[in-house]
Amino acid sequence: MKPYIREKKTFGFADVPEDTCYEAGYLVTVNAGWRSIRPVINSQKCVGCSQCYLYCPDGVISIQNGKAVIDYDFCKGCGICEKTCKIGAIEMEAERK
Amino acid sequence: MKPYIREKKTFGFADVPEDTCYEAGYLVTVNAGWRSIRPVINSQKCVGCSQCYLYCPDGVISIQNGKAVIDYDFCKGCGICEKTCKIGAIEMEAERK
Amino acid sequence: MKQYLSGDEAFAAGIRLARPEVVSAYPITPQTIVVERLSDMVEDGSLDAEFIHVESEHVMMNANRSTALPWNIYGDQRDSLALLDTGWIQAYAENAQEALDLALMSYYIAEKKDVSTPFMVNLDGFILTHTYEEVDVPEQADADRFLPKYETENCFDFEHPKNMAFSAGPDTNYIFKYKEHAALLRAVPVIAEAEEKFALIFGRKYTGLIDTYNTEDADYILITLGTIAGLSREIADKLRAEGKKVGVLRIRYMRPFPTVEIAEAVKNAKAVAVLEKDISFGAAGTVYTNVTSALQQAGLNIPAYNFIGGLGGRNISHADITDIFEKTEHGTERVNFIGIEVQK
Amino acid sequence: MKQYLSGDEAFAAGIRLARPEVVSAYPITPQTIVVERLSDMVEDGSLDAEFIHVESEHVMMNANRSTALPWNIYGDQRDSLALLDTGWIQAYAENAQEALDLALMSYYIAEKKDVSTPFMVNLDGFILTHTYEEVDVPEQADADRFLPKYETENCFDFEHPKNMAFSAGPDTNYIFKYKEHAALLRAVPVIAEAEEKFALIFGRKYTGLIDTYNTEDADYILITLGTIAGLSREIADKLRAEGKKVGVLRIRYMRPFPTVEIAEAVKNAKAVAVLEKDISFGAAGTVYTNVTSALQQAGLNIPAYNFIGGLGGRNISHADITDIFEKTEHGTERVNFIGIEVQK
Amino acid sequence: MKEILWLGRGGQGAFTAAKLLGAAYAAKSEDSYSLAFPSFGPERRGAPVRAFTKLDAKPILDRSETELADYIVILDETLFSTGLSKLLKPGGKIIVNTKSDKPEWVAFDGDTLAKNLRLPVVNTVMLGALSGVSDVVSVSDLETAIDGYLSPKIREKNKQAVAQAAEEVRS
Amino acid sequence: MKEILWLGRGGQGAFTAAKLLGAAYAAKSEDSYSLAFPSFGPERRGAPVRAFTKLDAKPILDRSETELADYIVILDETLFSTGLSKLLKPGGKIIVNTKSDKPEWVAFDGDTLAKNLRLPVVNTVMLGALSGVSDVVSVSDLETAIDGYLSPKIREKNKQAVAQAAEEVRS
Amino acid sequence: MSVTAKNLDTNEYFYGHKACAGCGGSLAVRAALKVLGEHSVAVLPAGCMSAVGFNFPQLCFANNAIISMFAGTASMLTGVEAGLRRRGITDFQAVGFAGDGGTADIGIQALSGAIDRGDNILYICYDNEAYMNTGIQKSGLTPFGAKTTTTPAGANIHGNLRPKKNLFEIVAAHDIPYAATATVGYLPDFLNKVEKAKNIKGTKFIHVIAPCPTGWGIPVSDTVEAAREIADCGLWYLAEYENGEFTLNRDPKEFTSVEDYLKRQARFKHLTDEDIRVIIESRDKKWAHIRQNWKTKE
Amino acid sequence: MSVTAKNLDTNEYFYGHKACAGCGGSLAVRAALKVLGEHSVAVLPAGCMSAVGFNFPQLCFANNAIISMFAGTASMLTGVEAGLRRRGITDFQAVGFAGDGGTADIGIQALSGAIDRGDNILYICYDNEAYMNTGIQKSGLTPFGAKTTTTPAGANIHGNLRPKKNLFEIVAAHDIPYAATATVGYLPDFLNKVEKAKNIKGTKFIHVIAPCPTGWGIPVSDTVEAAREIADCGLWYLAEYENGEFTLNRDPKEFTSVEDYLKRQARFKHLTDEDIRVIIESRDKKWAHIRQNWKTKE
Ligand SMILES: Cc1ncc(C[n+]2csc(CCOP(=O)(O)OP(=O)(O)O)c2C)c(N)n1
Ligand SMILES: Cc1ncc(C[n+]2csc(CCOP(=O)(O)OP(=O)(O)O)c2C)c(N)n1
Ligand code: SF4
Ligand code: SF4
Ligand code: SF4
Ligand code: SF4
Ligand code: SF4
Ligand code: SF4
Ligand SMILES: [Mg+2]
Ligand SMILES: [Mg+2]
Repeated sequence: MKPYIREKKTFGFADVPEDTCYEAGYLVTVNAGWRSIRPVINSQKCVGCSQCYLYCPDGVISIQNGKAVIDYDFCKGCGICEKTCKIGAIEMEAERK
Repeated sequence: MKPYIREKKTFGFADVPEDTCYEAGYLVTVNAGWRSIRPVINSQKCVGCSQCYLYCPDGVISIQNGKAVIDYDFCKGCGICEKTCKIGAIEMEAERK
Repeated sequence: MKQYLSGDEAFAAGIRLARPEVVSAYPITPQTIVVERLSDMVEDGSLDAEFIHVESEHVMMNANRSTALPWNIYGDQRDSLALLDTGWIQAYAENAQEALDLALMSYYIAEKKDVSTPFMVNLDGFILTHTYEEVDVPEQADADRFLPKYETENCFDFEHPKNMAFSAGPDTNYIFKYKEHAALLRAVPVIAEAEEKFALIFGRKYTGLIDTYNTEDADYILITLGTIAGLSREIADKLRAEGKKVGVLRIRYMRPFPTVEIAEAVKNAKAVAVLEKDISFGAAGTVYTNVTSALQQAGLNIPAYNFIGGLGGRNISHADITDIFEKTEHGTERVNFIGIEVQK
Repeated sequence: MKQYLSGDEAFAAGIRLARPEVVSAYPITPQTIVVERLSDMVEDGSLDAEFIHVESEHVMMNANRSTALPWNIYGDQRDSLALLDTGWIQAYAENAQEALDLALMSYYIAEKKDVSTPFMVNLDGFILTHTYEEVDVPEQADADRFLPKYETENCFDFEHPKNMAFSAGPDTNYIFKYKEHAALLRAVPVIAEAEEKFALIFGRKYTGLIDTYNTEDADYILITLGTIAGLSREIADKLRAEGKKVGVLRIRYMRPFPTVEIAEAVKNAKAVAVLEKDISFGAAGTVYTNVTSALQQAGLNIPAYNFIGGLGGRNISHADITDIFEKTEHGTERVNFIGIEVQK
Repeated sequence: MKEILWLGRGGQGAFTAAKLLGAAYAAKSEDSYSLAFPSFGPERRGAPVRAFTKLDAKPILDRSETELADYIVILDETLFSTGLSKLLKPGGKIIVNTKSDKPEWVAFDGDTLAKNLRLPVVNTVMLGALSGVSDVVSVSDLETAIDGYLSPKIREKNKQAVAQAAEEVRS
Repeated sequence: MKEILWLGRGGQGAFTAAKLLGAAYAAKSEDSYSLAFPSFGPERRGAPVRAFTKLDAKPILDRSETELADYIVILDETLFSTGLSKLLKPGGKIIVNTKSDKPEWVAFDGDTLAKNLRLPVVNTVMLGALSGVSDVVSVSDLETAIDGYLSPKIREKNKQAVAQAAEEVRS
Repeated sequence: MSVTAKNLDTNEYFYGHKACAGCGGSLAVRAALKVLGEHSVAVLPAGCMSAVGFNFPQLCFANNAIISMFAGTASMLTGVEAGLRRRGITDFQAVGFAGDGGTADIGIQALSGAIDRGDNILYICYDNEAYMNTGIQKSGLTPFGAKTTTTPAGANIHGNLRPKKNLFEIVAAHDIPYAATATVGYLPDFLNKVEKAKNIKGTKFIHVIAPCPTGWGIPVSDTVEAAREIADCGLWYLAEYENGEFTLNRDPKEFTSVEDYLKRQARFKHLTDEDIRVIIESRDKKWAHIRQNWKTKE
Repeated sequence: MSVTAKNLDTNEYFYGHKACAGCGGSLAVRAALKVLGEHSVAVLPAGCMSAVGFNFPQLCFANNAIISMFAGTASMLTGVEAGLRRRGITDFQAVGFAGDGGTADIGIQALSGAIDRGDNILYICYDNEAYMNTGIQKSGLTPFGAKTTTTPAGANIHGNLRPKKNLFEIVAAHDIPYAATATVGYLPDFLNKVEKAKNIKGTKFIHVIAPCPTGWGIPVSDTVEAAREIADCGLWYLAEYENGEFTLNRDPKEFTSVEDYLKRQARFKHLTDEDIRVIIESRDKKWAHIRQNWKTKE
């Protein structure tokens, strides 16, 4: 489980709760728009050592079938993972429309 | 210098200052009424060692001409001086009208 | 059971009957005694609660029964009236019995799902908090009958985790604020409901946001709050005996404010006076401002005079109140400080 | 000299011109920038003052020029209006120029011997504090000509030692309180005096406790405070062009409150609206309560409607203000939340 | 309304006496009401203090300090001053813990009785004396109040104090 | 009134550009007024941000965010979205820092110019482009503003950026 | 068993937040919650982490979480812990995440009070060495020399003139059951300290360095490196306090260059050689004290 | 030259106050002011000493004096110091007198901030081991076992269950220029520490035990004795912290009886033998630590 994008994104009068208490992990916006560069995993090189996963401030990397996978909806393109990967399995590329 | 009893004791409208700022050490009441027992110095015995003066919480003892003297206006009759005087030059007596 | 208690002690007795689960306490005169009595109760087991010794005042938010009811007790009313805008229900007790009863009722009202608003019971410092009188202390069984078990969804939950006390931007913030306001207004019927149930179980009747005394046919009405209402009624009786048609209106709740109730009660009066232990410097007493606003909203432009008294615990005497009625009849300044005449 | 500044920066520029001697700072959005600019000035030597990094907010009392003027800047007006009762002079700026000018004038007023009351200048959060516009920054020499050297006897003194901030019992406490109130009222002529001198030296004229716009013959008057007054006047102009007799009254000072001034300005109106970024939960907006109280005291029972908007930084639009004038003409609820219609 | 003014030093229990009197009176019947309260000031233990009891057959709405008392009870002789008579209603009495008779007061040697009963303070002794001198409250009502509001360990002694004092003062 | 909407990422200087434009315009004459302000939100560096400049010949009393702009200047191509045209007045233009021409926008390759001038960000470059595309402000007014509000070390480079961009975009 | 990247809870509890790219504070919060898991209640005072994680309706904590008053992190923790315990719930950890300002300045009183009461809570201070949420102002944990917006660097003032507060030792002086220092540069160390703290009853405190690229003036990709370097060059130390004793967890034979560490951060750009000498001296004094008085983990 | 009863300023600066007869706190304030003299500015927060000394028109300080907010003693001192210095006055000492509650609980944040800034002020905590002004409630410096009105002693709660906060060491951990402990039972020691502090520039702190007969349940004549006994039996220690080092000023060969000390105070009447054993054990642990780690004055 982790916070995830919900269906309802705008909150009208009736949707707003009576008190400042609401479902945990309710997300309505992604952070993809923050990136001007994006990390790309080279699955050939990746050995699944988990270091990038450990140090990603946004927690958007997971290890799936022994390889790192990035959730680009929430990756901000900071480049920490690239520096963390000792074997150079991550490269930063320019983000383009 | 020390705080002392003033002439003006009650404060009407005009006497009250505009701000909470006033002459330091302005006294209008004594503490004599607090005593049910009073310390009495035996000048014969007193050697002026200043211990009672040092330890009096109300600072009402002074050494004058080598002997301890008490300001009964402000002595509260706690009896600390009696206990402090090692040579028994102070005795506590019942306060009577 | 009848007991001889001070306002503070009566209030603590009321708290105990509401079975709070967490008591957090920081001493401040003159409410310290409430805290002390509650710690005695925790010690002797008559109150089964956590007692937390805090190192300073905090706004504490606990997900449980203790939430609803911090209390507040002051010498004059400046401190609590300065908090009028903070979204708390504010009640003012006249005597120790009412303090106890409000303690109990405050839980009922504040915890009602529709309301869910913190509640502040105000006791006049010293002359209520430290004065002893006979008080009827309810049985625990009756208190339990009166007070429903507290249910809320606004609490941490490990099955359905919650985020709380979050911030909200311009797009929804004003809706939260509106809902807070609406919840406070919804307290009005809940107060009536609580008082009805209270009367049924304990036999003591309360009268909602205001408490009127001979106001129906009164030409001059003194509006006030807290303990001084008692003496005001006594003087009003005397003046009635002399043929003056006077009445007294005691405000029991400052929030939600009895805007309509006050206007209705004084609509036939020739003039009203507002007596309070408070001044909003550079303007007038806050109760007066609220009362006159209510009159304006009702289209009542009868003269209204403000009397400021009891500041810093100063006594308000028989003569002072007689004088207020007198001045109200014959007209005076808008804002009057009792005891200060010279420099007008 | 003309500079392009935000409200915060303009305010900081005004402070510098007043030559405070001690600056104590704790960051809080959106006023942080004031603190930052002042530390830059201390660093670059353009402000010769002690800069104290405090570890938390405090009420600081220093025996010198910094005493008079802590400041206060908020997103909506709830926070400052909740402090109305605390004995501070409260002014509300409409734009960056006025923020700077008030910073300077506040020292004149607060430090005047007759007044000696702390002064709070309120800037609408973000839309004034963070918005840049052209501002005329006075020369230091002119500022010095405007501002007399601060003299006070209320300070520590080793020749004539003082006891300060003491307590006072019931016998004198109410006199202190009365004098505090009276000092605040005495600010009224001092404000006029400051503005006159200000106009002489700097050429900019201010209008005291209130600022009226086409109110003389207006049937409907919108009363408000802060930045939104600008847009209100713009809409009022449009409506005038359409033949509606409308006006705008901007409250510049909430304390001392313009009780008489407001009543005088609106006495011929058919109805008034009060627009504010504030709600006293369970009652109405605090400005509205104060304004209607003023009307009541003047015997004016014209309809008065309250419009609550801008809470949490929400925008108040052209359409909103047009709608307010519309509703004021045709009647509506007493208390209206802009943007919330459904649940009425 | 009957009003009693108590004078003592902080620590001598003047306020407890005021409270016991109030409680005893209030418990008498449905139509007996009372208030008991101390004077409020910054002074600490050892300072002269005052306490008040008001008794009436109807609810007491005036919570202000007594200006004219029916009885003034003084727990410590040194606290007496002649000015006190100005605080007394016509016919009112001042009851003083003292060994010396004076025309201004009703003397009662509370110290000796307290000492005999091994009581550290004279408050209940003087309460008994008040009961004996006046008709404001009976010894048995006071005993009930003591049972209700003093801790079990010291009840008996204090009941004895009240009873003996009331009797002694009358004789 | 002319309204300009700036889109960038936190750190790219969109608000500085908005401010320089406002300052340049306001300084022109007694009768030129402007407001410049950022959008306010919790997002941090890296997040898409907006800034606003309003220009008019009379004092600007409406301080709310622009709903319809005369120009939208986009500092980073990735921030463009087709929905933006809804924020444009009829005849308004979108100026984008990009190498690719598209019918929806006026393309200007700010990155390359900034790189050539060794500028870390493209804000003043795009400000120059705006000046070139529009008539809202002249290059020389912008240069005065840069002198007034940027630190001496970086003034010249940025003045160059404005001038070159204005010229390039026109050609 | 020690916590590693491999055996860590794969759930994410702090996700979708609006912190700057490369924010060290968000890494600290994310990592700690992966140890504490869904049975934790997070309390965050005013500061970057609450500002970026709690914007209704974007609520970025997957576990129970709440914003406290700025000064009241620890007292809110006390309340949460007591309240849940009263409701019969015991298998949870109330954890606070407060910034350096929220801990060493305005929150220290509440923290001191909670330790004094011995409340069963975990308090984590993520230290980015300034008030970042309000735009980089000096806090009690801002190091000597650093430029902030309230300690400008120029001809007259030379950045922050005061040393960093000894927060860890101040907390330890309360005789707290467990206190530790850490850095997000060495996450396994940090994670295992969180794990250890979780299993100790009573008040626990962890002080973790969490670089802020925005406030420190470093590229967003350098957060982790900077967080390693600060420990490697000896301006930070990894240590624990337990059972009345201090333990140094890592005693580098040689320090990396302090100058290199400082000079790659914009906030230290203005420092003179003399300034740097002073900083190295005070580092050496500190380490001399540590090596003399603290145990060293073998 | 050291200060003695003989060469002490004969003026009185705290006189005519309404403290209880035999009040230890008033003795501490009076004594310290006799050293600091007329060129001191006294700052007192809420607490007994301000309550009994500042009742207009009975103003009991002969020197400049002011009441501060309860939590703000140290910040008021900062303001007073900075303000007077700006006015060109330098030969004065701003001195705070705050109670144990006003120091160890609600005032610790401001104190910590002032030390952090290095302000040139003297802070004296008169410790009567509870909130006395409000009627004897537990503070962070109330010792283990003591009965107060918020830590009642009975079948269910046995007085205060928490140890006394290590205030002196917490303050020292800030690396303050000078800190010391004292007791009004040994005034010459206290007076000389005040004198020493006066001559040091920077933040100075003295923690002085000041028994309260009312709160402790002892005869009003026993204040000084109790203040001696607490040091003699080892439940208090006389020490200094200076230049980063602790010094023990007095290392008794043998302690007097802890039981005797406790049993003559009403607040400890209820303690069982077991309770007393616990107290003695913790005393011994403390002294073992002190003797091992602190210097001893020859
Ligand atoms: C009582 C109070 N004072 C001031 C603020 C303003 N404020 C909000 S966050 C913040 C800075 C927090 O700094 P820190 O604790 O270091 O956390 P960071 O922002 O660096 O993550 C400040 C001063 C506030 N929210 N509440
Ligand atoms: C903010 C605030 N909270 C609470 C109080 C109430 N209060 C006044 S004095 C006091 C106790 C002070 O205790 P301490 O500091 O130990 O001094 P002492 O009375 O023992 O001399 C308290 C709680 C207050 N004045 N202000
Ligand atoms: S750090 Fe490199 S090798 Fe390791 S999991 Fe990540 S991408 Fe793969
Ligand atoms: S670029 Fe940053 S946010 Fe994206 S996956 Fe890498 S570390 Fe995570
Ligand atoms: S202690 Fe005794 S001997 Fe010494 S001065 Fe006092 S009375 Fe005299
Ligand atoms: S009895 Fe007490 S107050 Fe009187 S002189 Fe002796 S020590 Fe001082
Ligand atoms: S400013 Fe610093 S601490 Fe705050 S979110 Fe950005 S990187 Fe994190
Ligand atoms: S209660 Fe204690 S501290 Fe307060 S004045 Fe009395 S003896 Fe002193
Ligand atoms: Mg920080
Ligand atoms: Mg104390």
